[in-house]
Amino acid sequence: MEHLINIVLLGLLMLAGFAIVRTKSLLAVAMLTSIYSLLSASLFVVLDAVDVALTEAAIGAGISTILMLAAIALTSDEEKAPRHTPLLPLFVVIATGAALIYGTLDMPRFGDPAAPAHRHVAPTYLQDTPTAIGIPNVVTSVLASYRSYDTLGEVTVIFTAGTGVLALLGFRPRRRNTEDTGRKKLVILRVVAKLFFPLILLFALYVLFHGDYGPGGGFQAGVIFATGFILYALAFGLSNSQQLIPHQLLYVMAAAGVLIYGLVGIASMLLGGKFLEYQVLANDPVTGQHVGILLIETGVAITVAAVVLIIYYGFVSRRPAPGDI
Amino acid sequence: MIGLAFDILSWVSLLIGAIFLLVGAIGVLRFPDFYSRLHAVSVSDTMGTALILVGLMIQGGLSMVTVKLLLMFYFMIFTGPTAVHALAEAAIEGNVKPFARKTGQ
Amino acid sequence: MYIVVSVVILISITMGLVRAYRGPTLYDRVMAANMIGTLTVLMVSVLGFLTGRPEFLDIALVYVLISFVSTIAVLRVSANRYGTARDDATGSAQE
Amino acid sequence: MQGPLGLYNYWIVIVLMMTGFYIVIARPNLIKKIVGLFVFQTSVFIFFITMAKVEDGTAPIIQEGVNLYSNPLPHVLILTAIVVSLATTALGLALVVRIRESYGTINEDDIHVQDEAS
Amino acid sequence: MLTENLVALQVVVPLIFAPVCLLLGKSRHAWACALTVSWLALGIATLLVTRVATIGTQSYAIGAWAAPIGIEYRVDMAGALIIFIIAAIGAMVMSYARRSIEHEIAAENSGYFYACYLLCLTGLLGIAATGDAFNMFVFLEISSLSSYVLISLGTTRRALTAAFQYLVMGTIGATFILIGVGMLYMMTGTLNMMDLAQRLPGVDDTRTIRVAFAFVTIGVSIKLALFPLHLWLPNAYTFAPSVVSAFVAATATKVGIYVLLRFFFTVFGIHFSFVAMHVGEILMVLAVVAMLVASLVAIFQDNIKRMLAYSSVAQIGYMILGISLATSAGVTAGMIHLFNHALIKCALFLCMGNIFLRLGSVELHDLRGLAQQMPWTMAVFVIGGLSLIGVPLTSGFISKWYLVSAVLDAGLWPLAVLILLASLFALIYIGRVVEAAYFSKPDPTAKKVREAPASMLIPAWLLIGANLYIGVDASLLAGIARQGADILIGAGVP
Repeated sequence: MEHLINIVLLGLLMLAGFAIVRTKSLLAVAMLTSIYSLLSASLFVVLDAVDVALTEAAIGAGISTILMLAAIALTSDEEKAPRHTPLLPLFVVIATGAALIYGTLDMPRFGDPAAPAHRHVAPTYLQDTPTAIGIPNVVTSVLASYRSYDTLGEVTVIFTAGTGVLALLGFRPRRRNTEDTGRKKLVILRVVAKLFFPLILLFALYVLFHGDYGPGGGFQAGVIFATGFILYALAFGLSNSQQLIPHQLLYVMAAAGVLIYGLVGIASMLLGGKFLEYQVLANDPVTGQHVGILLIETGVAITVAAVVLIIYYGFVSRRPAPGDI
Repeated sequence: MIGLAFDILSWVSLLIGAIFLLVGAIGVLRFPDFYSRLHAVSVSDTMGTALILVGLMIQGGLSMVTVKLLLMFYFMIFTGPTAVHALAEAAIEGNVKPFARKTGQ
Repeated sequence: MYIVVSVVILISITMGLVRAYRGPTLYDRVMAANMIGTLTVLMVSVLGFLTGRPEFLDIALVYVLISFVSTIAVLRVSANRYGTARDDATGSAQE
Repeated sequence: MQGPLGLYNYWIVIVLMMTGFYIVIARPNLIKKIVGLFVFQTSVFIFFITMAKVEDGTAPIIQEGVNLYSNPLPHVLILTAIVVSLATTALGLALVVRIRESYGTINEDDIHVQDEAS
Repeated sequence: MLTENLVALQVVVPLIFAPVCLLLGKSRHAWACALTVSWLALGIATLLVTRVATIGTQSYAIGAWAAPIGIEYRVDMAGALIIFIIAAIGAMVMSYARRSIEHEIAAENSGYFYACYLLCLTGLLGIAATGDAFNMFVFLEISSLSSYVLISLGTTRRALTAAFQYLVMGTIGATFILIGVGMLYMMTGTLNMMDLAQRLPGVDDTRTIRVAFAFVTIGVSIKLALFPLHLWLPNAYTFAPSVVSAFVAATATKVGIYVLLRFFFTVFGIHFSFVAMHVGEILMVLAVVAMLVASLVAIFQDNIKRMLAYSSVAQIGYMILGISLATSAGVTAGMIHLFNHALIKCALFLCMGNIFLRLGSVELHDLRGLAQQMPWTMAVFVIGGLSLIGVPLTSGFISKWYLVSAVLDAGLWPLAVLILLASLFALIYIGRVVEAAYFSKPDPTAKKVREAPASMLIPAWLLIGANLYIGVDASLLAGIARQGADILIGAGVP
């Protein structure tokens, strides 16, 4: 039965992809991209990847789309037709696709439990996580402990993006009252936003600390946290939302998350372990794992939240005219 | 016995909810102009959503799942109409004209 | 029962997707996207019950939030961009 | 599913990947290119998640009474890759905004004409 | 504590100081921070090389999770050599950077610049140190994303389009690598390179592995700008800030070549790569075409940075040619040239930075008669240029010598002729610059310029000094390269 849902979702994805190719209005393309991302997130749920689904929805359908919209607001909406007939690209794409399909022929079948990928390293994670790490969510345990170094790299990547956007777009804090605050028609949105804002932040904390037991973790929490502020900015204007977090604090937060992560690693070195060996952080190895995972997840959340906000503010404050997205 | 009654109740609720969703979607696809389509959306946004969530809540029983569903219900009952309202307003501002029957249309 | 509901939701999503592709105005597309968001939320919740692990409703909660915020965002962009009438029916879906 | 039909998932995913790839290399609009990259990468994520699925398995969150889980490792890899894709999208769009400010266009062909002229 | 964690510290130190650099904000402080960290990294790299030379390959399990379960850092002689050259170039470039950055980059952006530089350094070092295929992808992205930013900070608007083009192509390349790694994982269930090498022979006659090989190769080839996929490189090097051109030209493509070596020899094994997949023949053709065509194109460039960029494409051809022979001598020659070319190109691009600082242009016709005004800078250019051509007593001669003898060993004498032909092209394009700077009458309306400041001359001269030293006595470098090549080739023998 799940096969049916699976096939239908894939078909819908193809439809959305086709629509993205054909549509000329970039705002519409951004909407379709958001749909594409949301559909793939649903597919991830069907395929048991709940953590990934959460992240894809928050990052792909949420933040990426909002950034695309912000970029479109700063540029233009219409796409011109290409000057040349795209024969060469078509050829390249068909050749690449044919190569990939050729490569699938010897792959293990979809869902095959005997596939080598499910036989070699993964069973260790599933078996050892309850005893060695002591948390039920295996994705979190692999992400934050077994392969925590990748996650450090990932935080560094997002930090790089933040630095890059700062370097490219700058960061111009808005002074108050430079924009029209008296939009009567926003009143419903404002009431709802005011109602939701604290709930969203609370929910972000839940996702952060519940990540050991269910889908969630530092990234998702950071993004949800930032989304709360973005909603606030949409309803009340940029300057009002920037009153909530001074931009100097955002810099400090973006750097602090990476530093927390790195320093946990250094600390475990100083305590006689290897880099990021959490066992040495407490007397009991499992407690050490808990402490380490909690610390680094918090670090991740802080950096991600700060960087997403820096990027968003960077785009939106680029706009000279009053009014923000 | 009670369990069966609850099951039937939830199934009925889910089924009616699904019908509302389908009707709304057909409306979105088939209605002739933007504002009437918006009307169709609100059918699935309110009744469809509510009934499906209620059906699931009955299935969930008294547990954390139901609390989450309630929270979702709360969220959706606010966001749906707000979004639709904002949409309608933006459309009016963007000068989308209501449908008027013209010859040949 | 869950399967029936999910199938109905998938059919509805397909209709919404067709509307999002056909337009004709931007607002139609936003409306369709918003509807797809709502439907996805419901489908994820139903799927949780279908697969017997309903504790993953957190995902659905995030979807509600995200789809709301992105709808508002696109409306604010369009409100800032087009003060006046703009129907992109021409040349949007057809090349 | 056995036989070559058991690969249908991968084939559709490859079509999706190539859709994104085509947008990147065939479209002159810079934002469209970024969208293409996004679609391309998202489809690769679907490829990884497909490979992680185990028939009749469930999400890899340990629970009493369940003993068949899907493979958690690709999930972890894709969590990382999603964040990388966000970083790429953000940087790419920032570049597009700057290009628009200094060239007045986001069409690759027009930019090329301006560069040739200077 | 220090010695056993050396490998991790090599990468983690610049990583941790990147956010610190961002927080310092002010140009001076950020520069001081980046400079200290670069020299620290060079110090660690020196210790690491000696350690690898005395004790042997260093393996480090991060988080104390043993290899296929956790991520492993694994540095053998080849990796240590790459780490050393990256760190050395980093230290030189940072010593040089302050004046040049003050001149070319707005003050409010310089904090971001130094942070991005450290991130780029982190990424490159991480790629060279890691023994895990996916971890390599992550660090590849760190270095790529930061280099897009660094390039986009160039002085003209074309830097933006160059960075965008690089971003699009680089991301396609990275995604190809990701697809390839995914297929490898699918067929073997592991991501660790040594473990992959052990488990691949069992499945290496499947179509999936062949396609995975092709995708990884194409993806890496985009990153290292192998001939038909080099389109991003000339613009990126031309319009980037001088310091960035020097740093990226000397390191990024080199790391790409190292990744290619790792995959060909360590992961897939020499037998699969070169016998089953015939990658040697394909690469050889591409390398020769790159050498000849890119050198020829370089002759017709009037912007000297662009000329050097095309020359880089050609020089990458030399390195790939050595690797494509798949012999110990060939890989040794490739690695020696990789090292030497990093020294040469860094010095030449630093030289361009000096000229740009004083003259505000690197167009050939603006350089007429410059040798009298900036003798020390032009002397760097001449020696670097001679080295690029391959004149005896320079390091370029050493690499050409090893390369030609490797080619002759393999019995491919026509290739040796082509190498000499490409060197002739190099003679022409370097000659054009020398002719303009030394033997042309300066434009009477041109402004008089001073010699570049000492802080910018000394690093360039240090690089030239190293270059000349290798030209005289290459035994140390050749020994290390030979050892690295033997490990690579030996690892692939089933």
